[in-house]
Amino acid sequence: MSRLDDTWADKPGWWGFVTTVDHKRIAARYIVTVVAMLFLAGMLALDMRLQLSVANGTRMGPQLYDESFSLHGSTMLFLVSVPVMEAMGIWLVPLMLGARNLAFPRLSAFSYWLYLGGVLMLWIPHALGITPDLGWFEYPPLSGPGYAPGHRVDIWAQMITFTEVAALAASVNVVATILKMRPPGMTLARMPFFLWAMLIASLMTIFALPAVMLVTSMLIADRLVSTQFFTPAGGGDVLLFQHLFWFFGHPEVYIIFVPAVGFVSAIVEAFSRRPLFGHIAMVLSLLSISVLAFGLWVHHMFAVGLPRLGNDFYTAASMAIALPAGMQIFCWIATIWSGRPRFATPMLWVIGFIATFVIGGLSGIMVASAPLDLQLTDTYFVVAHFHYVLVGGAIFPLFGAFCYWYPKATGRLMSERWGIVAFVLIVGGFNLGFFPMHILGLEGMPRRVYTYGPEMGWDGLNLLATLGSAVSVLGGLVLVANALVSYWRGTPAGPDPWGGPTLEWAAPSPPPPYNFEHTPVVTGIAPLWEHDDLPVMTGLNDEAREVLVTSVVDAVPIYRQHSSGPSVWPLISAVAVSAMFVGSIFTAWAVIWGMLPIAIGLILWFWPVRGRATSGPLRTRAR
Amino acid sequence: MTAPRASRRVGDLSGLPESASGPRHLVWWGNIGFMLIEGTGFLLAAGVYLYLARQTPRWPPAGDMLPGLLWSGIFTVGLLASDIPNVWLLRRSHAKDVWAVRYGTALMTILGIALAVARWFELQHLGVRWDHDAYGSALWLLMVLHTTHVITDLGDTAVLSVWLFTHQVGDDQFADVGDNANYWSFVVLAWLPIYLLVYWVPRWM
Amino acid sequence: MRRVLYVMPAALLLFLAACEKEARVIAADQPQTPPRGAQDPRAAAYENNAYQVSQGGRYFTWYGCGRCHAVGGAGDLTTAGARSDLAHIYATVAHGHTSGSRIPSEQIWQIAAYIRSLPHIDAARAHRQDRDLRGEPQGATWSGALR
Amino acid sequence: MRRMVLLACLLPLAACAGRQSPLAPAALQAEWLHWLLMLMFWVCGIVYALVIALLGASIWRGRHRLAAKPEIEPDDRRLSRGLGVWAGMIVVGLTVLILGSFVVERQLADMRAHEALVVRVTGQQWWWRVQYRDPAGGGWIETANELHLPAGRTARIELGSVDVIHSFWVPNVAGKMDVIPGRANAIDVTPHRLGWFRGQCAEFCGAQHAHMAFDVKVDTPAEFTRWLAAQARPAAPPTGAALVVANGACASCHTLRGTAARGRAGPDLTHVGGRRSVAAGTLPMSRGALQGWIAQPQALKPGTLMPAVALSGAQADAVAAYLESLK
Repeated sequence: MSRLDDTWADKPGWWGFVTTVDHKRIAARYIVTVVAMLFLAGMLALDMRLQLSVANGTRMGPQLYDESFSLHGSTMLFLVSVPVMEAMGIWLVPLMLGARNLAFPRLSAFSYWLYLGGVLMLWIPHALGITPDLGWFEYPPLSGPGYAPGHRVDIWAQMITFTEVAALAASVNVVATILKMRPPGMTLARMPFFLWAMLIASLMTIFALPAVMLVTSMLIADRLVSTQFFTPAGGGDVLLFQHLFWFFGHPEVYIIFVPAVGFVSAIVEAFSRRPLFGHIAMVLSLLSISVLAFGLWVHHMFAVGLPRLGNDFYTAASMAIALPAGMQIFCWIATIWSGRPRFATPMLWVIGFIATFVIGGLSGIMVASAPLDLQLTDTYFVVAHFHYVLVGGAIFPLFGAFCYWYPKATGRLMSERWGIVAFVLIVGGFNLGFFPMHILGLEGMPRRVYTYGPEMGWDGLNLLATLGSAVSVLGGLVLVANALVSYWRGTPAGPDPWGGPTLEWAAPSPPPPYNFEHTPVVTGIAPLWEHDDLPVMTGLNDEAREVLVTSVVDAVPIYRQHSSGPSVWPLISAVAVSAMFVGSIFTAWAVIWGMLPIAIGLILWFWPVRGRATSGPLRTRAR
Repeated sequence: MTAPRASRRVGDLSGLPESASGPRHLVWWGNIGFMLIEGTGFLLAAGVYLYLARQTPRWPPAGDMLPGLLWSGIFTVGLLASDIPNVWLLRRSHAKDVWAVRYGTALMTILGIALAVARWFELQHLGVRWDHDAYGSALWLLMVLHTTHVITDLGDTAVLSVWLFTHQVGDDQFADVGDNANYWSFVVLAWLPIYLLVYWVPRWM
Repeated sequence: MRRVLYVMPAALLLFLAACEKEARVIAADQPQTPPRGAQDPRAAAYENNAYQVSQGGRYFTWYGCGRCHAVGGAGDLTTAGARSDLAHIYATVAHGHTSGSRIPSEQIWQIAAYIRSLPHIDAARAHRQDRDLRGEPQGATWSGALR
Repeated sequence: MRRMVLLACLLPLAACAGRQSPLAPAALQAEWLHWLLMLMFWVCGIVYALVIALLGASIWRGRHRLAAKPEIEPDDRRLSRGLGVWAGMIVVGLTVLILGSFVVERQLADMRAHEALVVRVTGQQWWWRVQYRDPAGGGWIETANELHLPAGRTARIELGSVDVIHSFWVPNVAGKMDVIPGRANAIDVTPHRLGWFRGQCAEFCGAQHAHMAFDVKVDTPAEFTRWLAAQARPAAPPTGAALVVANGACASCHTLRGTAARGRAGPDLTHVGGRRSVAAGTLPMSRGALQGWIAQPQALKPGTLMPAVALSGAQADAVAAYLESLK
């Protein structure tokens, strides 16, 4: 036992902090950073709401308002929503698999450092007054060299490259871990639904994110080395940017939503005290969503004047997503219906999620209609729609997941009473604040306007929206305060406070650096409900970091894989990559010279530590 | 449930090997993951090229020279030929042949350098600059993307070769050589559609 | 973490240098008077600011300056920015052209800053920017949007 | 559910407000879209009510069934049948909505009259150039930030952009259409209800995206013909202190037909006094608004490309009075 501790523990102090490859520590710092970003983005949102709550508001001028919504959108999508889902995967996947770490431990450390690079890339310039000000999409030619002087656009574009490389690294890691490191007996058919969700979201990430990296690189090339991709006068096309951006942008929504589906399913299952109803139907609907999601991007471009036939196809395809999504809603409700539900805070979040997200889903059907979208797109109706989908559909489940797994991560329970207060404030405030925006949109209020005249009659509902948002932000503060206080004062939770069905509840709370003393063996879909005692296999090395690798379909043990230990090279490589990205804003040569330190960092990272050669021309010769 | 859960031993893993080769190895899957990412990038870049070609009445636009066939031909033939020793190296890595992986990676490094030189001349004969028009930009996008892959795999092979000559080779390193060989095959395969796009599509259109 | 902290000041310095260049002056307090000689402190605020330079570029085409002062043409201004200071260029625009007297002071500041920036912009970049702005009005003879 | 009822109550209320609202259609296109919106609203509203009812029932049912011991193999046969029924309902609902959407798409496409009135609208940062074919001559009659359309006749609005992407949107008349540099888009509208409406740019286009609006007037055909003939006439020549409009700073960007002012960068001012608003919907038209706009454009519309022009008090008065007189 203590030998395992010695093998897996990080060095104490700051050196341990920078070198750790413990997936739990990495996920924790991801989540702390995300919470900070969420707070900042929320403050920006509140600031914008204050500006809009009265007609001809004077709190902000156009420049500040444009910076605020650009920063809010970019932060929420690239620095909060996607990373937090990756973070939950990094934290939870090995625990739910009964594994000791992720497949590529150093890659997850690298992923976090690069993500942090993206955070600094956006927010340090903001502190210096160099804020991207063209929205979270930055369409050319507005973002091209002719209309966006200076480096604001470049900063935005490179921030995306940072976060996308980080997300891709995390996704490859999660996919390899889920496919190759499942415990003995956990065949694909017995895989918990959350892992399916994480697997599918990660695969979607792998196919979707290259598009945005490509398109932002093309934009930077247009600005830096004068390529002509997006200038009509040079044979380029401004819509090319939109096609590529939305080829990523639409799946992006599902990359955020699919893990949330996993959270909801895990919570519903645990608190209804029965396995998820329709497990196979749920997996199939996720798979169909993930495939459909790549065929829908044009529905973000109905107003650009593409051929009608194409619009008809994309209308039908977009609406078709309502079928799998609707079936999932039914499966959750049916699980609660036929279960023995207990309504603790995580379950309340699920109820809040269903009540809120379904509104977003239904307004999504409205905007999926090509002709009707021409009235709704780029208005506050769409603002309401995607906040219902992203906040109601992803952030609410995330908060539920946070309450559900908090005792596992910290060993303490959060206060139920304050949990309910936060729930009521956030869900109530959100609906109060965002529902009126549907009506504002139907009254003709366009998006991204920094002010409006009193003659438009939009001020009453805008004031209501501001009040609701403020209540919601207050609830968010209560949630975070509850988490902070409970960290020190909460009731000790024990390993399994909720009586959960999946393997993470068999580990101590908080889990030790090696997670599980022995490798669990799985015999069904809800392993902890099937036996009171946990069947395990012994034999993984206690004195060296080892993980078990099993076969992809049947999870039959194949071999014991050496797992990389702590290393500073992921950090140094990330710093080198950051230097290259930052430099590339100023000169194209940075890309070439910047490769050198990156190469050195990567070589040392992957340098296998073994004895010197005793054969061959370069063998060490005995003295 | 606050008490730690009791466990029951049903088997032992200590008899398992410490490595495997091919798809049974963990790293193979990471490698595939990155190939998928980069493959998607290639596909999208090819999409960009075709999209821009469709937007323009003439491709290449009037006045632009067609890319030269000589050096690209040399590069293409050389690249295809380099996959023969590469596949041999992959097989020898599965057989855990120390001599073969050492000299094989050295050979692949030399071939890689030769190909990089050919690529350098190829880039001189593309006939258009990236900042001339959208055709030039799309062309260079594909070329830069592929060249980056050639160079990174060359660097990887060279470092691997140096390591193999100077260290005792373990099972995981044979797997690394296998993954590196797979990656080179990926670089070779990715080039064929790009070659058609860059050199033949403008001639046929 | 400490290493990251070392990196941050370096990044900060890098950006601080860029700060002045990035400021967006969108306000009503703009100069209504010509520069007071070569030492006018306002000159730097225009010359070193990417937004002002870019606005100058737009007005340069709007007023049709490009017809005589096209790159490579007889009136090529590429080196003019290196030869003269902003005050001198301002005076040339305002008094050396018949239509110059009509251009409001603020815009001449911007146009002069743009001309000052020309020596630092390579030809490909100038060409690329020009293509982005191709559809915009170019003097009184401009016939419409780029379609 | 309560929110849905609330919305249902608010919808008719909103309908009387809208000078810029899809809920108060004034053209055939907008009528069809409004019909589709209502179809969607009711189908989606019923579905939402159903989901909430099911959720509420399952919570109600479960409130006293709490048990610590989980059920590992529950009997799900009835629920599975329920899932099948549910999926069937979704398919039926989607079919209705997709068909509704297709029908409206076809209706919009079929509404192209053979002889449409062609209007050219060009977006630029941050105002709209509007051009009509001169029925007498064949040249173009130009105005800005105000679109007049005859009732009962289909107009084809050809959209172009000189700089960045904008979006042309008059919700009472039709859905939006993006205005994209390098692309020729067009939108057909067949207005039938007389009155003033408002349009606004709907695609973020830079600092003053918020102040890129325009007024739309649906006239009777006779009124429209009279208006167009009036627009075709040149401006009354300026006199006295107002001469600066034709000879001074204004003329380098603005055109006043019939005078020496021939600039092309800013809006045509030939009949500016007859328009409803100043600076693309920023202020209602009045002499004071014109005066303020000329003196302090950056204060009223920060970032606008209209410069502050140094004019004496008397000049400014004369210019504003002159411009206001240009009906």
